[in-house]
Amino acid sequence: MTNSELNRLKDKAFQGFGIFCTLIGLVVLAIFLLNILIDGLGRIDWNFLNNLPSRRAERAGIYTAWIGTLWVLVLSSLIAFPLGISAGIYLEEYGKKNRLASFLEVNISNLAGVPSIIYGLLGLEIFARMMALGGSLLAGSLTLALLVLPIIIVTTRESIKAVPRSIRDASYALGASKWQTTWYQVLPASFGGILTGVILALSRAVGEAAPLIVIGALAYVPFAPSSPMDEFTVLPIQIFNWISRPQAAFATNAAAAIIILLFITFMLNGIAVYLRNKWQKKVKW
Amino acid sequence: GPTYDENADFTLEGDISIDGSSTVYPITEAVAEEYRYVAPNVRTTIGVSGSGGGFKKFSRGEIDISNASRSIKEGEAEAAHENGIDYIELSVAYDGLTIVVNPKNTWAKDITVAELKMLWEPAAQNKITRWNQVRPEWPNRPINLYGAGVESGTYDYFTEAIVGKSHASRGDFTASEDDNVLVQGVSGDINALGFFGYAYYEENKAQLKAIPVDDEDESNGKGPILPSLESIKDGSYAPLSRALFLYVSSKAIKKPQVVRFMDFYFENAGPLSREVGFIPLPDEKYKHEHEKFKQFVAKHTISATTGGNTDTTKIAQ
Amino acid sequence: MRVQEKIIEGLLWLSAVITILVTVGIIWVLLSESLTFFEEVSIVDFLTDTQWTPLFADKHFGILPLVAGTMLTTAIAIAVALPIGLTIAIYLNTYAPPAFRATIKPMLEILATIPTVVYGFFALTVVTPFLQSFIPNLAGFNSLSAGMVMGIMIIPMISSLSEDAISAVPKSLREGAYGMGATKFQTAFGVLVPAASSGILVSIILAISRAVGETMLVAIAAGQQPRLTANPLVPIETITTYIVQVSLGDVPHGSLEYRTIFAAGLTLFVFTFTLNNISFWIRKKYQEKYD
Amino acid sequence: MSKKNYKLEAKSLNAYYGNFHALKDINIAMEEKAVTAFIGPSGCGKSTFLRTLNRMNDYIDGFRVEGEILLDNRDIYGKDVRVDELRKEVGMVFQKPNPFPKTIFENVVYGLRIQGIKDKRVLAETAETSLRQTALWDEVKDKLDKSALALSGGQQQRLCIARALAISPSVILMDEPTSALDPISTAKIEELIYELKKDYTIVIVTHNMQQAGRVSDQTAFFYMGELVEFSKTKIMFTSPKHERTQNYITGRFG
Amino acid sequence: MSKKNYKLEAKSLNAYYGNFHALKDINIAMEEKAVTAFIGPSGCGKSTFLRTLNRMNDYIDGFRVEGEILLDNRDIYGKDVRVDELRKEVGMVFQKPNPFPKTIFENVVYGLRIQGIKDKRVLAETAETSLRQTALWDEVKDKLDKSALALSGGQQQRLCIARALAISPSVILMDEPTSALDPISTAKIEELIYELKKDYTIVIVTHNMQQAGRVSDQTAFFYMGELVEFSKTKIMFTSPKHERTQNYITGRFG
Ligand SMILES: Nc1ncnc2c1ncn2[C@@H]1O[C@H](COP(=O)(O)OP(=O)(O)OP(=O)(O)O)[C@@H](O)[C@H]1O
Ligand SMILES: Nc1ncnc2c1ncn2[C@@H]1O[C@H](COP(=O)(O)OP(=O)(O)OP(=O)(O)O)[C@@H](O)[C@H]1O
Ligand SMILES: [Mg+2]
Ligand SMILES: [Mg+2]
Ligand SMILES: O=P([O-])([O-])[O-]
Repeated sequence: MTNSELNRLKDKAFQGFGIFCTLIGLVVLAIFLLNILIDGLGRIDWNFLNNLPSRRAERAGIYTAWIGTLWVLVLSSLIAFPLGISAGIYLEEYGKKNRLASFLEVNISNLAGVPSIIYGLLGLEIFARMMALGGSLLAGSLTLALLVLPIIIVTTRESIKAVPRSIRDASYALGASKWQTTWYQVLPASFGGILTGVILALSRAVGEAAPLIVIGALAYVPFAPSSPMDEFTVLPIQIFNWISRPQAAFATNAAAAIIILLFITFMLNGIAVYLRNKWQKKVKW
Repeated sequence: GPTYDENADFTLEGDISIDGSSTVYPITEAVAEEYRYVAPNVRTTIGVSGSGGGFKKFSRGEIDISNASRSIKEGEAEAAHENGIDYIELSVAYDGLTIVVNPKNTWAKDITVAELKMLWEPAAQNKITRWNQVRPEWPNRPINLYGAGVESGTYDYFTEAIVGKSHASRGDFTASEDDNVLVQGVSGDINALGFFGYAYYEENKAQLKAIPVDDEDESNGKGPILPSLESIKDGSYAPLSRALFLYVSSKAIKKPQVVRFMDFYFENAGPLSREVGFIPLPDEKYKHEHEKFKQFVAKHTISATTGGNTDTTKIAQ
Repeated sequence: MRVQEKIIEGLLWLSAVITILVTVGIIWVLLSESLTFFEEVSIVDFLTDTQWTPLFADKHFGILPLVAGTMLTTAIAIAVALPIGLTIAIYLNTYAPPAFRATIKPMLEILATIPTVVYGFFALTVVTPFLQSFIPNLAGFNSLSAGMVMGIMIIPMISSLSEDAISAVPKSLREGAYGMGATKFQTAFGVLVPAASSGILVSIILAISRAVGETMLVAIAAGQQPRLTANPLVPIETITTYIVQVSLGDVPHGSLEYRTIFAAGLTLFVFTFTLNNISFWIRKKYQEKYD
Repeated sequence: MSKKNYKLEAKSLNAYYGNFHALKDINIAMEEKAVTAFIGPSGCGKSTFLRTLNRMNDYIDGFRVEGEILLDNRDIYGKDVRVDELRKEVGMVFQKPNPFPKTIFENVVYGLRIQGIKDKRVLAETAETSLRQTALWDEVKDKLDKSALALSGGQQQRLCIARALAISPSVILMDEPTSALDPISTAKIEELIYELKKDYTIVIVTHNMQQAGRVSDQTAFFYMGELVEFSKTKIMFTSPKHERTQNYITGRFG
Repeated sequence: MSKKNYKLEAKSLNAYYGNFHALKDINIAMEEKAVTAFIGPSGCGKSTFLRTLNRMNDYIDGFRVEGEILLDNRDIYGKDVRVDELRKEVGMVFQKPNPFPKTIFENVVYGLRIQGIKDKRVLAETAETSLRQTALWDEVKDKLDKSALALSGGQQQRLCIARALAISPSVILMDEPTSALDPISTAKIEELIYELKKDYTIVIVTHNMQQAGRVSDQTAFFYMGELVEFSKTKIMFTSPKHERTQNYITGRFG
């Protein structure tokens, strides 16, 4: 009887602990966001978005950083999306279940787990040095493109897999070729899922600083890049730079820039979730 | 978009690339930032690779101007000449290497050069790890060291002045080219002791405590001396005061935006170096350095005339 | 028409095969630079020397201090994330109402989407000062606060993946235990967790791999001083931080310094590669078991 | 119904999954140390009813019961009843054998372990007794420390019964315990049920009319959530009162 | 077999899924503009055979055929045959209606579009003709630009037939086209099949004996991969040659 009571006690205790742990995660998240909001929200204004970097915290802005971020997003999308989606299509629709296919699968799962800084080293040696792109936007975008490639491939495969066999059958039966079937039926039907993956990939890319630092992106770039060969900085690097300045006013700037960065990240994730839900609701096979 | 000075020269275009000393960085950054209002279409980038890193790039011709907190070394100079680069050294401000501890540190009120040597020399590595090993009155608690990275002029200067041999020190300390990291380290660590340029101390006085240094040499001031405007200027803050330099290459001055930048530098270095926490040179010294630069420019324009294509020379004249 | 099909298939094939090139590229870059490095530095020194001072006059090339720093932050992160993450997984799976689980899981996953510089800022400006209020000896840069914040960051990796694994345990086992009079607690720890152990293990390994490769957080908050220590209160340096630190100085190509970051990178890669492969292998095996 | 003492009784029992009314006003009383069979077409509520007898449905979202279920005249849905205690009294065997992925020994003594019994001798003795009761002892005594998953389906099911017996319940609920088994294993289990009813009250859900006929003393026929007929098995199978029962038993529908 | 000209013929056809021998030495000849029904118990190979008739099984890993299938006396597994051309000749309708998640109009003209036909007039005309043929025109003519997924199951299936007709095949294969539909929709489709056989050769797989009886001219009975019997539907349903056929048709097994 005492044993049984003890068991029930343990059960209750663990339930309490479970709630506690779940809340810890959320509470820390809340404290964290609140802290940053309190620190940085007051600093955000039109000038902050529009000013060039400065030695004076009050005068410094994130103009070059967010333009750089935008450039990097666009360029790496242009590189990674076609590649990643094509590779996903190949693996799901074309790749026979042979040695190569299973090797590719292991390989992609491995790439997904390679730390981002290693991609930085790859970019440094191949893009920055061998291809002599230096610390340019193009070198950075290529590096980030490779970094997010596995994410795009995996989500593309998942969403293609979700397209029912019957749609492919119907298309083949009407005389469509494999590519026609893929292009006219499979891709449109899996578009939502692919887009979700692509946006998640973007939200990953937008927060990366380490690989860009390795390839040599600079902190003090007092002009907005205007071509892929220009030097650049991005929001996370600007934040890193401000964080490492000891003066409190720069910490305020960092908090403000973090709010902008988080806003972008959350917005991208929000769009992804929204698209996923919308697509799931709309397409019921 | 950003706003500009009313006299801004929009016709001036092109890049200026600067790299090198983190100590000099704040002045050059300030100058570059002000220069932006004057020449909005010139793109100035400033890296922070340390004086050594800067010279490496400078002698390969990768950058126009090198910030330096020490003079160029023989090897570096040779490398530059091999690459056909002539250069000029220009002083821009004075600095006093400052020894700092955490403000909560109540025991370290001064320190001698001998103690610093004992603490920083290579033999100290993994041996001198507690405060009371440096001076027995100090508490028995760990000592965490923060100092300039090995590519930096500060490191060279410090090891030379304290240890007695350039580039020789213990290796178990937080070494960063970025002095901000050091400031942050010391300001957050009660057991810390660090050194870096005076400007970084000035900027972050609230989070740091400078300790006076005694070189036990009565000839240049008695007892422990704190770095300050006066003690650095009058040389009593020995052996840790020094001059800061810019190196400009002969190739760079072919670019009008660089020449204009240097002119602007000397016109404004006094107030700006004060603003960011350095000790300005006397006015006549700035004039002198500016003159030196002008002669350097003239020399290279003339040598281009005699040795080069006549057509372009005529236009230049 | 047929030719076009072939060309398209070829292009798609090429895109897929590029992923192999990426891997080959990574391995080649790391190896070729490291090989030159090991011509100058003996591999025995690299693996056994207890000092890492490649930039100083008295050069030592022992990777151990960097590895120790990496292990220390990882261990702290896992020590935080494992109990919390696993508890959350079990709680959400066996105790929480389904509607609650459905909202909480994605909310927790937000933690994993926040850029890591942001966590670095948090560790440095909030957690460290907070911890210093009762650990006066805590240095401004330290592995304790970096590790703890990293632990928070990887909670969702463990909680989500483990919850998936626990959900995949056949319902009949759960009912078997309940039918014997087991409490939820006993069912969870006596039956579900052991049965889902491979999935949980995978989640832990992936979390470790993530922690080992994490860069900005530790670069900001854990310090830049390579030292062979298990003391979480002092500044240390991880492999990733070293690479960032050297990169910030903009290293000249071809120097020994330049090569050290590749040797460090190779070490890091070997770790994460091994971990990822173990988890891939467990996952494959585990799938077969339930099929 | 007479004022006799029954082991298990349901009184005006209604059960719902959300809005779906799964059991409609069930009244039934089962005798001690007898085998009661539940039969009826798929989806008629047999399992639902069986699982309310040890409150296994408690964990299903939206499930609720009205009315009473009396075990030894005590309402098992009463406020002071503890589910874990109840389950020790009312054991359960499922359709698919569900041994835990542990050793054979650990499976048998699982119920004791969770009660906190640690005495090795007690555990070993109980394990042997239970395994002997299920005629499994001779087959497994040399591999008690091997995984239970390595046993055949029939052996696994007998192990699950042994596991249920080890905590000495007085009632054993079985939900189609042989439907996943081959005929030989089925025969063994049926034999076992016959043995067990000397000491236990057994309730068994089955789709197999022959099985119901062979093992049970009384049979309850459910249809669409209602208890259509409940009587001695012999009577039900020879002269059912309702036409539906007749049709179902002779295989004309379901 | 006489030297008559058949639309579709299989000669010594064997088919395998890996090692599994799914079709065993099938010999059959189907007449033009007639409806042939395939019947037989689940898993006997009806669908497999139907799908070899337009090589839909080509994409299944490990599937292979031996023997010949002649369409208008030409082996469709011949080297010079192009699958896409073949499929334009031999249309197919599936068990579950599978419209594309596009508009009704785009569904009907899909076959034309992939042939590269862009002329709006041609597309519109073909769409109308096909939809009229399947008696769908009046029901959908006002919502051609609405999603096909919004149609009822029966309408969707007729849309799928219209889609197949739009590329003017000469043969239409139907794999249990009504099994997912309600009786009224089923009746409409059967009616449609009756209409279509004026112009098309139709092969239909069905589990519904009544349907086979109603719509087909000839019936083939398969059993475990073999073609047991093939004859005029009337004859098969009144005096089957084999006992198995008899048993199957009267519902005694399968
Ligand atoms: N978890 C649930 N949620 C909602 N409805 C349920 C649930 N479980 C069972 N039902 C419904 O309750 C009714 C009775 O189900 P039950 O499982 O008791 O039938 P059964 O007689 O045991 O059938 P079978 O012979 O197939 O096991 C069925 O209509 C079923 O769909
Ligand atoms: N893709 C496949 N791989 C392996 N075997 C298959 C595959 N498709 C079908 N089979 C096997 O081939 C045999 C014939 O299958 P088929 O689908 O042709 O039967 P069917 O007569 O159409 O049955 P049903 O009436 O259920 O549709 C079956 O035993 C089936 O298991
Ligand atoms: Mg310096
Ligand atoms: Mg420096
Ligand atoms: O000024 P330094 O960065 O060279 O020390």
